[in-house]
Amino acid sequence: QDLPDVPRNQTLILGWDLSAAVVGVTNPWALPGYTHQRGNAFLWEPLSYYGIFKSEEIPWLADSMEYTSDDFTSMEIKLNPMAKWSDGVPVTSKDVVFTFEGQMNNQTLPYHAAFNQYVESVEAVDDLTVNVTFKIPAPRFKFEVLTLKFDTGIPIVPAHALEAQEDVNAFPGGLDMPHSGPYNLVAWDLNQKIFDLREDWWAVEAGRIGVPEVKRIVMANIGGQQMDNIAQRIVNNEMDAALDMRSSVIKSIVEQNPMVTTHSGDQPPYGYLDWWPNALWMNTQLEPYNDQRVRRAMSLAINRELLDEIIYEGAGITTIYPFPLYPALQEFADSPAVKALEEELQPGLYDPEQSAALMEEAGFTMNRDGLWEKDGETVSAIIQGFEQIHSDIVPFLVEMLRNAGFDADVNFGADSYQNMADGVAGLYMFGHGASLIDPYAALELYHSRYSAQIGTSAGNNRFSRYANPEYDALLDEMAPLGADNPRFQELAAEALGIYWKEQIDIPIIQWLHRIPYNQTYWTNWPTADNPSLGENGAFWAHTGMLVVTNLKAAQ
Amino acid sequence: MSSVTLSNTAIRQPNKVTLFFRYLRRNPSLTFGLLIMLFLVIFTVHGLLTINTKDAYPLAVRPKMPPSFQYPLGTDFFGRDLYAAMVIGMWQTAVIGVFAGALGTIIGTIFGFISAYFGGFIDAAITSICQILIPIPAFLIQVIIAGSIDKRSVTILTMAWVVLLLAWMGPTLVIRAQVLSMKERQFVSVAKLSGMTSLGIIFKEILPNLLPFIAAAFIAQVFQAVFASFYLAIVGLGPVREPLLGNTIWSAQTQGAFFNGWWWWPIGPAVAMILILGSLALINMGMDEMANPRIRRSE
Amino acid sequence: MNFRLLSKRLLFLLMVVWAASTITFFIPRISPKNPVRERFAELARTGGFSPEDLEVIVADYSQRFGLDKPLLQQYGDYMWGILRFDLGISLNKFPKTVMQLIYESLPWTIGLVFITTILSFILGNWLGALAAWPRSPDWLKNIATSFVLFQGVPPVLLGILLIFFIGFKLKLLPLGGAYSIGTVPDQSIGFFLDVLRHQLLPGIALVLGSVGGWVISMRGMGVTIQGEDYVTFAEHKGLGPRVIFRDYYLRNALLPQITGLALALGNLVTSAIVVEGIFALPGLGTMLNSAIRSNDFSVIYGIVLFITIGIATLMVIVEFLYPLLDPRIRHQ
Amino acid sequence: MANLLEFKNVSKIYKRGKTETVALDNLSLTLKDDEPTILTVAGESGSGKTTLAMLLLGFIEPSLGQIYYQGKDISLLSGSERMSFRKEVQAVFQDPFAVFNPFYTVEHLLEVPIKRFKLAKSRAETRDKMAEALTAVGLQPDEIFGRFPHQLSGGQRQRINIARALVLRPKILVADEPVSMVDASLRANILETLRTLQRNYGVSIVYITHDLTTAFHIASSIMVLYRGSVMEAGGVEQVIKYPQHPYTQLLVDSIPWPDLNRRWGQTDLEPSEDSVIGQGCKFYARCPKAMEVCRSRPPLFQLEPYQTASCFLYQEKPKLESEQLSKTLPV
Amino acid sequence: MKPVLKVVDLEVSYYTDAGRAKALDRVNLELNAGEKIGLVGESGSGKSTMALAMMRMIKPPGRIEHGQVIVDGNDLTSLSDEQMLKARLSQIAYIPQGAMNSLNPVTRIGAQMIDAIKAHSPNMPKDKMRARSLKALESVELKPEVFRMYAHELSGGMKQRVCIAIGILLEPKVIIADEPTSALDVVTQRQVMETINKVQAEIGAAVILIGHDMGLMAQSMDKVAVMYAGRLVEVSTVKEMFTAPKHPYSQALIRSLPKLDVRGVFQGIPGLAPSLLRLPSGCAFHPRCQEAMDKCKTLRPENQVLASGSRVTCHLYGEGA
Ligand SMILES: Nc1ncnc2c1ncn2[C@@H]1O[C@H](COP(=O)(O)OP(=O)(O)OP(=O)(O)O)[C@@H](O)[C@H]1O
Ligand SMILES: Nc1ncnc2c1ncn2[C@@H]1O[C@H](COP(=O)(O)OP(=O)(O)OP(=O)(O)O)[C@@H](O)[C@H]1O
Ligand SMILES: [Mg+2]
Ligand SMILES: [Mg+2]
Repeated sequence: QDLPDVPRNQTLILGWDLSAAVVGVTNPWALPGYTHQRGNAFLWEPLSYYGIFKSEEIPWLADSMEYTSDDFTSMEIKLNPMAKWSDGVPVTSKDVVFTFEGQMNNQTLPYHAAFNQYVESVEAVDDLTVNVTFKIPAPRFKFEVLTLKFDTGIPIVPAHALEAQEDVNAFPGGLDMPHSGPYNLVAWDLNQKIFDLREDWWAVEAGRIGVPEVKRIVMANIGGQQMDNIAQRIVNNEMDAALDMRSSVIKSIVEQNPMVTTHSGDQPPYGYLDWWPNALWMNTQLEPYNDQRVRRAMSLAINRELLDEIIYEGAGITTIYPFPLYPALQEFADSPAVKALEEELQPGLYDPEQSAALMEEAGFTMNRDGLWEKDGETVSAIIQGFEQIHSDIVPFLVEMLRNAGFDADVNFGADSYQNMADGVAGLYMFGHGASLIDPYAALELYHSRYSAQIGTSAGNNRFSRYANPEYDALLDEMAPLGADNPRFQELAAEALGIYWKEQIDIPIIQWLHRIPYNQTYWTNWPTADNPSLGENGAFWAHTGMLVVTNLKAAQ
Repeated sequence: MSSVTLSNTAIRQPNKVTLFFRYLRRNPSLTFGLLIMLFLVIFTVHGLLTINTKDAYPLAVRPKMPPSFQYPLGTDFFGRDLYAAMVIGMWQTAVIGVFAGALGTIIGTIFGFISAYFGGFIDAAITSICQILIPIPAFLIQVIIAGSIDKRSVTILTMAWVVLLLAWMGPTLVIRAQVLSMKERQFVSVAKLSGMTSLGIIFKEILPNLLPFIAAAFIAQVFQAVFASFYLAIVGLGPVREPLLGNTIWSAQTQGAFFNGWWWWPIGPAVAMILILGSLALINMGMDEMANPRIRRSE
Repeated sequence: MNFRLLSKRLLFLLMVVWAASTITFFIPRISPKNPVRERFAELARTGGFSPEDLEVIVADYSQRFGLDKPLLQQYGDYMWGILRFDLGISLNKFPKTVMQLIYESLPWTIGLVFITTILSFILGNWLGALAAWPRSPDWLKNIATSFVLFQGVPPVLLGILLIFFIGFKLKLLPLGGAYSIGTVPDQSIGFFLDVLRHQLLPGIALVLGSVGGWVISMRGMGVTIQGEDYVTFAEHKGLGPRVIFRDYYLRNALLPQITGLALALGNLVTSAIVVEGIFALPGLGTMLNSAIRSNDFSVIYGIVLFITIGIATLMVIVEFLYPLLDPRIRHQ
Repeated sequence: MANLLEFKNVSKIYKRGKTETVALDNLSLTLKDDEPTILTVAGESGSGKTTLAMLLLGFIEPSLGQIYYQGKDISLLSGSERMSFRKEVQAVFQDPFAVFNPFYTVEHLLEVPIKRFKLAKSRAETRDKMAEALTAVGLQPDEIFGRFPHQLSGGQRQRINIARALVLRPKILVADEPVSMVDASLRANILETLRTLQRNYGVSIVYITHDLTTAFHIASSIMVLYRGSVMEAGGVEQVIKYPQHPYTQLLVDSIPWPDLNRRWGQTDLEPSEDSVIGQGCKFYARCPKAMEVCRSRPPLFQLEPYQTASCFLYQEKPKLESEQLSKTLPV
Repeated sequence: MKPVLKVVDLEVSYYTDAGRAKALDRVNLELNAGEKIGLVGESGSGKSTMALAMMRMIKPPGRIEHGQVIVDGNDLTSLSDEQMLKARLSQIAYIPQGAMNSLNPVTRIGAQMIDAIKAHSPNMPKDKMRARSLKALESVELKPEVFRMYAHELSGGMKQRVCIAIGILLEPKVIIADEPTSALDVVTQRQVMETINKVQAEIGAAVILIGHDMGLMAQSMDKVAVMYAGRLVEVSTVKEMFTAPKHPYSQALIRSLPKLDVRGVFQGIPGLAPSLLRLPSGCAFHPRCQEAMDKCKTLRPENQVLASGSRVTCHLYGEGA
């Protein structure tokens, strides 16, 4: 392989797990092998991005994307005339239609369900205009599906490259697949992926962004390595950024190398808010979790203050909400209606005595091991979780529950996700990957539409299997409304009240991404003080391309 | 024939205890191994009698404290007293090791005997099964099995079972080889002439002589079991909440203990692990010497 | 010449393959889990899939992976595939086949495991031989014995400690990776040395962790050989200790050790699986590890099978090579 | 006059892969109940002596032919018959150390048969029996009890072994090279004990050895084997003093007599080659007197009433059916 | 004639758990060139120990406590370890007891012979070493092909002869053969003994043949030395030994031998060999001696030369008797 030499000060080195990567798979539709997370996000672009910290849409391939009716049942998309694929072919409405129809017709694609639910038809009006007609009001479709942010949304794929494929799911793509993003993938093995800047990237000409200073991206494999190894390698300037760190570790990194900074500079919590607040979920159809008193008793057993203190250096990270407190949502949380509910229901209360009282009321007795027991059965409270991300917090939750008499334990096994999806009795530590700009998506998780029967699989984030007609009614009324509608806000507060009162799940922590940014070679990382376009700092997220192309060389 | 008094009746062999100690002096690896083992046993037993079991689990004490008089081995990020955690961990490690080791050895011994003593088809079957299974890396199969069982039922004992599953072939082959050679020894023929039955010969004539081999196999099995349980813990297939040594080391790793300067957290259990496995290896080497008379240092 | 033996060994090989593949085939099927479902459920975590679709997708992929056929037919297909070196398709890394994945990661593991096996064989046997050799000084024997202690240290643990002391504290060797970040692999010496430098710590961890086994068995072997009459007779011949050590003692003691080589390799592979991870070496071990963690069952079974067959084949090869080294066996 | 033990055309063939070893070739032999005798089976290494012993003890089964004990095929004995066969056919083995189980003290060797064959009713009686037997072979019981085999000398061990046979009062005792591991001065003692056994207790002894000097002294008859076949048989004095078969001559000639007047013979010592002709005389390749006719298998020829040889040098002598072999063995 | 071998006051002990065992107790022996002496005695009397001591091959827990071994005027006990290596095989050669296992199973016979030559004359050209080895093989009547063979391809007798060939490679002054034939059957035994006699005649070395088969001694030795409990109790010519043994133990030994003319008479030696750990006081043989006198129980007899030329260690002879 002949690659030109690129000096270190024009090279960006990112540490990421490539060992699980599928070498050569770049086609976003090659599923399940494809993921945008391992650098493929540098290849693919959406109609628009969303800058969460500025609450701003960032138009990209599309110059505009507007609902053309008040009830959110139609939409017009206008493409940027300069947008081009890497092989020179222009990006046209044909590609958009191909992408949308692909999702509608191909049920193995991840957004098939959403398209199926909302989209009636897609139509290319001319080369740069696409009209979308929805079956039902789809006020959030544009944001949820067509806009890339964090890990959700869809990129536009090149019709001319995929049309020819017999099975678009089995076509790997390879290094040469035409793409619209700024970098070419020039080398890929299990150790590293090398991306070189494409001089003819349309977005510069189109004025979307300045000429990127990062000429080469090397994504280096750190898969399997212990976090403190990686931390040390960052401290040693081997890498410019890497995966998000545990809170205890990031503090040491910043202390050991002053050139390393974080979203919050050198102050806790050293990270930015992710969209994935974690809760202890439970299958509300199963004994004893079908009893609100038990759920509430568990919540009362969790000492959030202690968690903040021990794990997060006193940074207030624990939460009582099922959604992340991004600007718009923070506003909602601070609204008088919500505040009043919080005052009344005390969702974050830690009170072991009240917890015990509730358990006794629910018919449990304390056995000799100090565990609640009913009919000879203790409360099966094995927390399903994921070692890599939960190994710091879950052991504490287990112990807090145990101290309150719940027979808790932990399962970090490879089967933990399925146990959640299958609704196996127990607790599931999992995020609410839903709301970003309004609370609807998070609250909708508890709609009885998703209250799958026991024995069938509950999908992503619908582990509660909760059913409550009153609640459904609120949600149904909210669905066609835009978030800025006052009625929407009113209904949302009411639904949140039910969520708290019923203790559908137990919200625990806001999710933070603590990414070390090494400024030895590169500056202008997106931080709280320098929000850039408002994108989050994760280079592996869909918006990673924006992070990279905005960096400035330090030397 | 006249019988003159034997002059060598007068020679007194030193008593058994003296001989044992002298033997230990000649076999430093066994001695060293036994001493470490003895120390570990005392540590664990003493610990079990004095600690509060709860201290071995999170939120029991002030977290992240370096070793001090109050917490001789320090405390970890989760607020476990590492001394208590070590004691419980050693105990659990011992349970897994001894359980899997003992069962593996017993099964191996039984199969080895059956195979060697009855020969023919049974022998061919057992040996081929062993030979066929041996190239299969036990750990990988353990991973598959451990990954396939319902995690809610994983306890220390399930772990031992998983370890055991592919642990019996080694002893089987060793014992079989020994019985085969033993079987050709003349005292077995003599026992037959003395009217002993097959079972009698197995249990009364051959088995006692195999004790050193069985003991050596047992030690080797315990070694394998402890090792396997450590690896399973590392790939996250063990009972995670329990303070098994492997779990403690691994959780220290995942919390970046070294990087954060909490060196005492992984070091304690790591040293314990090294001591346990190291002493077993040394004892194994020493036993090797007993099992193999050629190596046995002359008396 | 040895046609009978050859066919017997081949049969053995087939039996091993059969046993290993049967185990890997049936264990997951006895368990109540559905690997495909589990995999997609996992995938759904990153967003998008709806529960209604999940079952459809699962059905679709079950068909792709042939999981909807009767068990016996699946078993037959699986066996037939194995005979054609086809280990199936990765669930996680679809559309890649398991064989492709193995080929990608194999070089790293082979490099690491083969070299460390050979090194630890040489070092361990050398030390074991010296430990048993009555003339070697006590300090040498003690060193040899202390290596036995190392055998008690799981290589991962050694790896962790080595990284900490040599990588973190002394900064002597790289902390991980297969080669320096950003270099483009080529055939140059420089690249080779770079790779070697990166393999050093994991290599040391593996070697240290496996040397002890050889020391123990070689020492036993050595003491046995040393008591043999031909060694004594060699002394009577007036040969110097060096010659006796090399030609009479070591050679004879070493021979039986060679038969253990293939199995030792197997054990090392086990260790390597865990060690590779902490050094971020993208070998089979890392591949297996990520497969374990992502429920990629077909890759797990593929790798297990591949390693097993590899070891069994090596055993047979060693068995065939052995007579070249030991004239006694050649004769039979 | 019942036949105590009878070999009827017994052959033992070991198969290992493709190679077959004929360890014993069509041997017929009878030992009588009422005529205790000492029969020497002699021959060089690999001639089938141990095989004969093993067959006799019922440890291995003949490939061809039958072995009868008191008229019953020993492979078909019923439970109680088997028990008495076990008791009545006993052995003393070559290596006096290997017969002891190193795990036990030496009296284990005596205790087990007493218990198994219910020879004593109480512990005390068991002990008495053991003491009696030990005394009979010239050992002091209290010196022996409680010791481990390695704490005794070879001679003591060998005599305990014989004491074991004494306890059981067998009818037949197979002694497979009982003195080859024992040094010269002990040899005499042990052989004397054996002979006492035969004389005083009426035990028939099959004495297996390659040492013709001791055979000459202890036995009444001798059978010389070579590669599983009988070369020469007859009265011991006759055969050793006047060997007729070239093989026996070679053997006898090679005996290093501790006698200055009798020097080693001058018979040529051809190196033994493995080129045996399948059907011919087994000694053909090494025989200095080999003839054309030796390419076929020689039968036994009766030379004297108590001497027979399987050699064509004597083809003018009357043939002897192999079943008749025992007739030429004096008691 | 000047003796080619002189053993003076050689004493060896083994230090065991049960105490110190004096395996060789002040042994003296002289041997002339070309002389063949048989060393007999009960098992454990110290025969092999004596041979090993002469080779300086006693290993722990054994130790040469005392004494000299003089070969051709050189005192072996005063040599450095290096020099002793050279002396082995070239001055004094040892043919081991178990020839069955004395050859390296994995190297060719030839290589093992060349090894031995190389150790002593490292600069000798290859072909000369080879020629010498072949000559040695020839003198033990082995075919030259044996040079390229492995031990397992040879029969017991052939192996024993290879060992002899190695023993004579460098034409030593003294050859010690430790029970070279006890594992062989009579025919092979005779072949091997004839070979030893032949090569001994060729190179004119003195031979010490260890064994307990008196027959063998009678058939091929010039002298016999009888060992009892670590002491040489009698050294006589073969003729003297078989016709008029002096020491009561020798007498008993000779009496116990089977004779061709009188069948069926056994005469063993009563009692048992004493343990070296706890030797009887005085003469070690006294508990078994039929002629024991009072002083035998207390006084250790000294070695003396009789008029017949025999050396005896017994109170029956000498001034007091
Ligand atoms: N179990 C066996 N399998 C195969 N061949 C055997 C077996 N036992 C003995 N033989 C062969 O049978 C032949 C006779 O053996 P046997 O042991 O009876 O001889 P022997 O006369 O007792 O010899 P030795 O004097 O060496 O004890 C030999 O060629 C031997 O190799
Ligand atoms: N390595 C040793 N350790 C302790 N004692 C030993 C050792 N080697 C020999 N002995 C003792 O020294 C004495 C003499 O042994 P040696 O081997 O010289 O006897 P031997 O006359 O050659 O006997 P054999 O005829 O059995 O070969 C014996 O009592 C023996 O037990
Ligand atoms: Mg035999
Ligand atoms: Mg000896």
